[in-house]
Amino acid sequence: MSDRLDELERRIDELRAGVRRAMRARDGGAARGLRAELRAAERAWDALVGGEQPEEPPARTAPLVTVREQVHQGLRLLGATAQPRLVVAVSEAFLGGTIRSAQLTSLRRDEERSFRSAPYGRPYYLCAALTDRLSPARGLLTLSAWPLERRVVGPLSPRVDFLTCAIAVAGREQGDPRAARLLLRMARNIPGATDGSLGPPDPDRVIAAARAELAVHAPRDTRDRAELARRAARQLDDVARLFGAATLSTIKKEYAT
Amino acid sequence: MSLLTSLARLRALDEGIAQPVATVRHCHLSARPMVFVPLRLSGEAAAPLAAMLGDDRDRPRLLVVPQPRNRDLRFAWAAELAGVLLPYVESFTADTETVERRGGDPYERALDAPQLVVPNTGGVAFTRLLGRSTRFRRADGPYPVPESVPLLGRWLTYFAERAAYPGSSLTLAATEELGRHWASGQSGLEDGNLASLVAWITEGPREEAEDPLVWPPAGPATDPGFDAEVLAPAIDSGSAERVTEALRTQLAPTWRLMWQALDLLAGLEPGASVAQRWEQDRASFSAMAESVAEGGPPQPRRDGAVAAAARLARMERAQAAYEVQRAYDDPLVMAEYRLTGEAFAGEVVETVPDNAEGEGRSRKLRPLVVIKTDDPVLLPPGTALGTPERRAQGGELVEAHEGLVTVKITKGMGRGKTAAPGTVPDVGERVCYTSLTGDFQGSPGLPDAEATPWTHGGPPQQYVPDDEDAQEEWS
Amino acid sequence: MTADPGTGSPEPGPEHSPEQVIADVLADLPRHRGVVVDSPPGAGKSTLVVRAAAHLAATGEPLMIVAQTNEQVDDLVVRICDKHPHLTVGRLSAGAYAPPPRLLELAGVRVGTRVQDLGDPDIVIATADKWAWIGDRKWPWAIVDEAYQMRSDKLLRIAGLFERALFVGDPGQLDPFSIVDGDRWSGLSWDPLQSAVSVLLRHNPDLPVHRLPVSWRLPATAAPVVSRAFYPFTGFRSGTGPDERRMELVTGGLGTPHDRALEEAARSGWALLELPERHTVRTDGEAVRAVALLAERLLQRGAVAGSEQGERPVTADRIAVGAAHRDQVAAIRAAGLPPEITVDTANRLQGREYDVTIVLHPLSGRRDATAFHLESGRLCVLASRHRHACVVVARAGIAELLDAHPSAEPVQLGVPVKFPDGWEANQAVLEHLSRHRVRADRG
Amino acid sequence: MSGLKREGDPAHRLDALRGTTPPRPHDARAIAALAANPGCARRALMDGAGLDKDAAARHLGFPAPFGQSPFAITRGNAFEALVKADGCAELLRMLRELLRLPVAEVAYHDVENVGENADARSGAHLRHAHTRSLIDRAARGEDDAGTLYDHPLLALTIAGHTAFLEPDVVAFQLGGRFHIVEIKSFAVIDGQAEPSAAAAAARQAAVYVLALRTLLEELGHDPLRVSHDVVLVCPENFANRPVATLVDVRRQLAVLRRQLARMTTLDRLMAGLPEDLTFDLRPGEDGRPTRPVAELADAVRRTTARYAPDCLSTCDLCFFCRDEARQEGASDLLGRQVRDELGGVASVAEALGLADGSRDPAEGQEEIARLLRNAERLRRECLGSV
Repeated sequence: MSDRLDELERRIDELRAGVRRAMRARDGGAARGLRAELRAAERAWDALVGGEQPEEPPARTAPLVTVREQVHQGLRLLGATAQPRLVVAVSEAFLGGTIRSAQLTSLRRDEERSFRSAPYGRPYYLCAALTDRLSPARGLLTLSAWPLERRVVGPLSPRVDFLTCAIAVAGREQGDPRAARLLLRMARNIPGATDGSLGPPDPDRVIAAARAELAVHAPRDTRDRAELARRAARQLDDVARLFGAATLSTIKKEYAT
Repeated sequence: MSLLTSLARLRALDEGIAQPVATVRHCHLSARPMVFVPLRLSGEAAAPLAAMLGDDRDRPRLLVVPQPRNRDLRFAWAAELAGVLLPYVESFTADTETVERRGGDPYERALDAPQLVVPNTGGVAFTRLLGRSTRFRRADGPYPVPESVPLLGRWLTYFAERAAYPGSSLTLAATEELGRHWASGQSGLEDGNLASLVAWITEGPREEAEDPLVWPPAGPATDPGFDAEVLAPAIDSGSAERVTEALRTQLAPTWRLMWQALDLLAGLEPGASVAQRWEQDRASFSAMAESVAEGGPPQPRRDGAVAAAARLARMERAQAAYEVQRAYDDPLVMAEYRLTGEAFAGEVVETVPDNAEGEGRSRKLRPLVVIKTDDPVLLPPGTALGTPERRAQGGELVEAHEGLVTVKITKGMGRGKTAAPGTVPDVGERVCYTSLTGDFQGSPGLPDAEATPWTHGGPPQQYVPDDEDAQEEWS
Repeated sequence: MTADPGTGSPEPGPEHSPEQVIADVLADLPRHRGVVVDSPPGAGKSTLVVRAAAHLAATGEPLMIVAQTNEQVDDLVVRICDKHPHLTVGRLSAGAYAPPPRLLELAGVRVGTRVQDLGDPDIVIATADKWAWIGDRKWPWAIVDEAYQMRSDKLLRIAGLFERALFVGDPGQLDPFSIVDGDRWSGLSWDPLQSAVSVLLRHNPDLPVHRLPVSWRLPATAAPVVSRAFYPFTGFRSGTGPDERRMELVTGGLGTPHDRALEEAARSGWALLELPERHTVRTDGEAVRAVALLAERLLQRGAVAGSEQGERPVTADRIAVGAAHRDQVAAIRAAGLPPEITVDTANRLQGREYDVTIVLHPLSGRRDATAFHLESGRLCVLASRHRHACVVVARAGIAELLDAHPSAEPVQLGVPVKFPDGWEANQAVLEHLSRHRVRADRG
Repeated sequence: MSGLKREGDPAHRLDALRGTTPPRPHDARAIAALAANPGCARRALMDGAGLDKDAAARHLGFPAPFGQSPFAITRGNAFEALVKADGCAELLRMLRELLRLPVAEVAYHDVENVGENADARSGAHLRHAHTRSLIDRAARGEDDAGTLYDHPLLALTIAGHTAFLEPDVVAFQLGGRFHIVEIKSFAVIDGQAEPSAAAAAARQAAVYVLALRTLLEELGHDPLRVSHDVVLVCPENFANRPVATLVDVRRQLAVLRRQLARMTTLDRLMAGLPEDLTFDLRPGEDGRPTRPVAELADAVRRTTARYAPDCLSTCDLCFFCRDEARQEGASDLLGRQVRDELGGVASVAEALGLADGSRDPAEGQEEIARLLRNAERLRRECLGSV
């Protein structure tokens, strides 16, 4: 067995060196081939040493709630358009969520495909917020069930939505330490929301501070969003109203010379 | 660097082997050094990945953070490190000697002191950051760490600070020490690569010294190719054993080089002043150990105004003394001063041992020595001189002309009517004189920190390590 | 000038007369804890110090004066006694110091190593190093001379001795330095390696900073060049008009490049004697000989300088030779110049004044420049010591060297950027010198 | 002459130097690196031609020793995402603290939303056009003008080619001044960052400042409305929390202007080159170079390099040039300082010959010969090898 192990180790070393040489020469093809061999050798080594398969990351019990539904719940809790990482954080902190960020990358595309194949076949869709050119905004999730005004974003909307989310987070029970950390992180970025100490912020104070700043931005943001929503309702078909207009066409019109 | 070193580098390049630039060793070598080779996670300021360390070349300890992004595992690693380092440090505190001080209370000085040896200046910098990131931690409160961690932080900080102290040997960076004793045939920048420098000194340059596949970097940075192809998959596999073995491949070669470097240095006889500087190191160590034992606060984040000025004065004096001592200890170092005309050596061709100046009561003995030298002497008459052959002696240059230099001895020839035997060199003796002398004035006092003047911001706020220090996230 | 107007640097503001500036300074003294006066080369810094000393002494309150070298202290003592013979001055010194005869002749001066030995003079004056050993007494007033060349750790040692102070100095000259690496303190407002003025102003940003607007030393041919290259944001002008300074060479020239360079310098205040391009060692023998020959010919041809102070011959003691390195100085000294000619490094020529200076360009014969060679203060000192003319000796190729200079200066956060940049200053001076170029033939 | 203008046109010559190899776009990092070794004609020509030096070095068999760890890349991306999360909440906090940005100033424009689906080049043009119109509106002070511009696309002309640049964020302050925000993931610990990392960030930021100033000028606004104080955002101490520091980049701007001006004088360098010289890698259909290595090496050697050990951290071609210096026995290998100390002596053999007296000094070498002989004598004396 130890001979076998030695041989495997030699083989692994050779393969590793080969992969790194190939990478340095930017020879992607060769590296891929070698890497596959390497993984196989490493698995064999693990098996030999451990006498068993390497521990898989603790098998996740199939979540009772789908990722899609978890995102839905997270967004509903927040009540405003938000970035995936905030949705994930909220889901973890308050809803026992188990979403990994990687699972969100294809979400929006799946939703759009589903909608196209059977429009309105589902009670809700997770969609992208719409920019001021009515195109899908990078990395902003929203819910189809919300009115258009909430799903479009003007220049002030990211801040308004952040403050709205902060109020929602502060309004929840802060039992979980992750919840407390999330609130602290948000509160630090709102003037007057903390007393400057490192202790957990007072949720009421966070809400008051966020509302105060919100009052500054709300009138203009509401106006901007209403205007965008009107445009979206007028110009976009059903699909685009949820998932955004193709970028190029709208832009091209604007810069056509 | 001087032309003398440049010439040595040229010679090394030509002959394919490093050339000596010192004839004696200028650092103290411990009988039991703690060799410390740390690795850091790429992209992070001070996230430890692994370290190989120990005072026994046959039994290195390998400490690994199997999931370097996990904060708890990092502190567990720090605690493990403390478990090795602190007993080592503490093993030197027991045996002490009592030292009398002029105008002060006697104090206890450790008979021997610890010595931390890292591969390069990057290792020193990482030691400093590890110290900074751990010394303010607390064993209680919201982000508790094992009790030994903050103590480890203070010692690491101390070792890193001593590395910047001229002439101290408490912390050595292998490439720096080798570079002080040998000139390779490559640039100073490339000398930062331990494998390459050792190769130059032992058997000549080797292409593979720069190949991370053959000689992994000596840290604290890892090879990006290793990170991508070996480490990342190992970490993702969740197998601590795989991570450990992967990191062992990166550390073991450096471990061997480190001991090889120490052997190379040990092959040189220590310079005459090395013991004296080590004595200062021992005193410094004892003071630090005492401060720790008395429960003093951790070193502040940065020096206050008064502390900065005091440290600068200490370091400047140490630097000046170190330069003088190195030249006095080592003819090859002195040769640099001879080359620039600030020192000269040669044979004594004439002496006037009973030469005197003044009459009667103000008559002063001023023996004259004439030296024949091939060195260019660019010192003006009246320059104060010292000599490595008789370190207590002081002289003055009378004149230099056509390779003959007349020196007047002004100090260290006894108080009699004629010079004490042996104080005036004999005709035929080889001597060296230099304007580089160890006569340093003490530095004047500084105000107390509480009396920092208005020009420097006034008295500082009392430093109290606060919760913020302790709670700083270790991301 | 490519740099933008600086934020944080004094605004040029309306032009004040020197008299007005001095009056403003004196008026500010009781109003502020500290007052800073920037003085470009030869702008009457010593005059200001003497005036301020007399002004403060007249209030009846004791005054301490801090200078940086024994020579500077002695100079100030002589000047004060000369202008204000009624004042009593105590000259505090270290044990090893032997006062020069010119000091011993002065009636109101007492020399001693302890404050108690000085009686109770109106003014006590010493070097910063000496002051650092004095304690247990507080003076209501201090004047700190050459404050930009004083390291802030020295100020820290003596600032407890005074209540209020006037800081005077030239921001364009060489910065203080250390033999040890000071990175660990960079960015700190009390960085001990920064100048006394930098640290003072960082902690007390509201202190008034005045500027002496007129150089009495530099002739009209030099002031604009030096001002533009080294004082880009503050500027100054010469106190004398274009024709008020003249220099004539009594005997005719031989048409050699050296003679022609001297003639150019006599005519225009500047000359660049350019040797053939070659990379050389620092002690470039050809350049050293050229410097020595220039000095020799200048004496031989009997230069006469005419100025607002009248006509006088340019004797050896009115000539200085400056270089960057000590080995260059040694090599030039060894080339057989009359001992009355001062030959020294830029560091040691700071604060001095001559009729004619001969300068070995710090970049001559080099292939690469280091920060040391590019330091603007070094060139500034060398190019601003003269009342009449400055002759620069350099190998051709400096323009190419500057052009090829790699730029990879490290950036320390929180450390104010210092202007002018050495590269820009060198470029500006070189551009000016190229208009006064005399090429030396090989050999 | 006029008839040959097309041929002699510097831009045309530069294109010919690159040949069929696709140009490597200059990003801010590459532009900032122009000042790393301006004395090197080889590098100046390759950069001017937009040649992919990294690819050339690989093909020559001397791949550059640079690489970035996936951990560092992940860390960098994660940190940038954190700074910009939730409508730049962290950034707004820092700008409010550092520049006293009023609470009302929170408008955010994500320029990257534009041209996302287009191909790289036309997407860049679209985003640049969009950036122009946004900045123009902001500079005019129109009331819906924004505060933060995420990923605006700026442009600079380098040796006749337009280089697109993508700063991490541009902030617009109420005072009518624009600030460049540079997000870097190296740590600022107790107020201090690694000086070389901070310098690299400052050089890059200076490129953006210059590009934005150029844009303002083109639009008829005062270019100095772009502040020379850039906002450097880094993780503070050992935490993830970002901290902002103002960095004055006036010096870097001056250097950059100088280097860009030099790029217009490449024709002087090209004048001495053979007409048919090209660094073309002749990429095949799969993009791999097909040019015989020896031929390319020969072409590269026709241009003069100025190797210094510093190149090892700044230039893709460093190993090739170091190897060349070794073969020539050049004292450049030992560093700029050694090279300068040797006066005019460029070769190792020559210097050693002068030192041991086996070679007579040429004219002008007398002094260095004397110094070297003296040094040799001292070394022999001290090492006892007479």
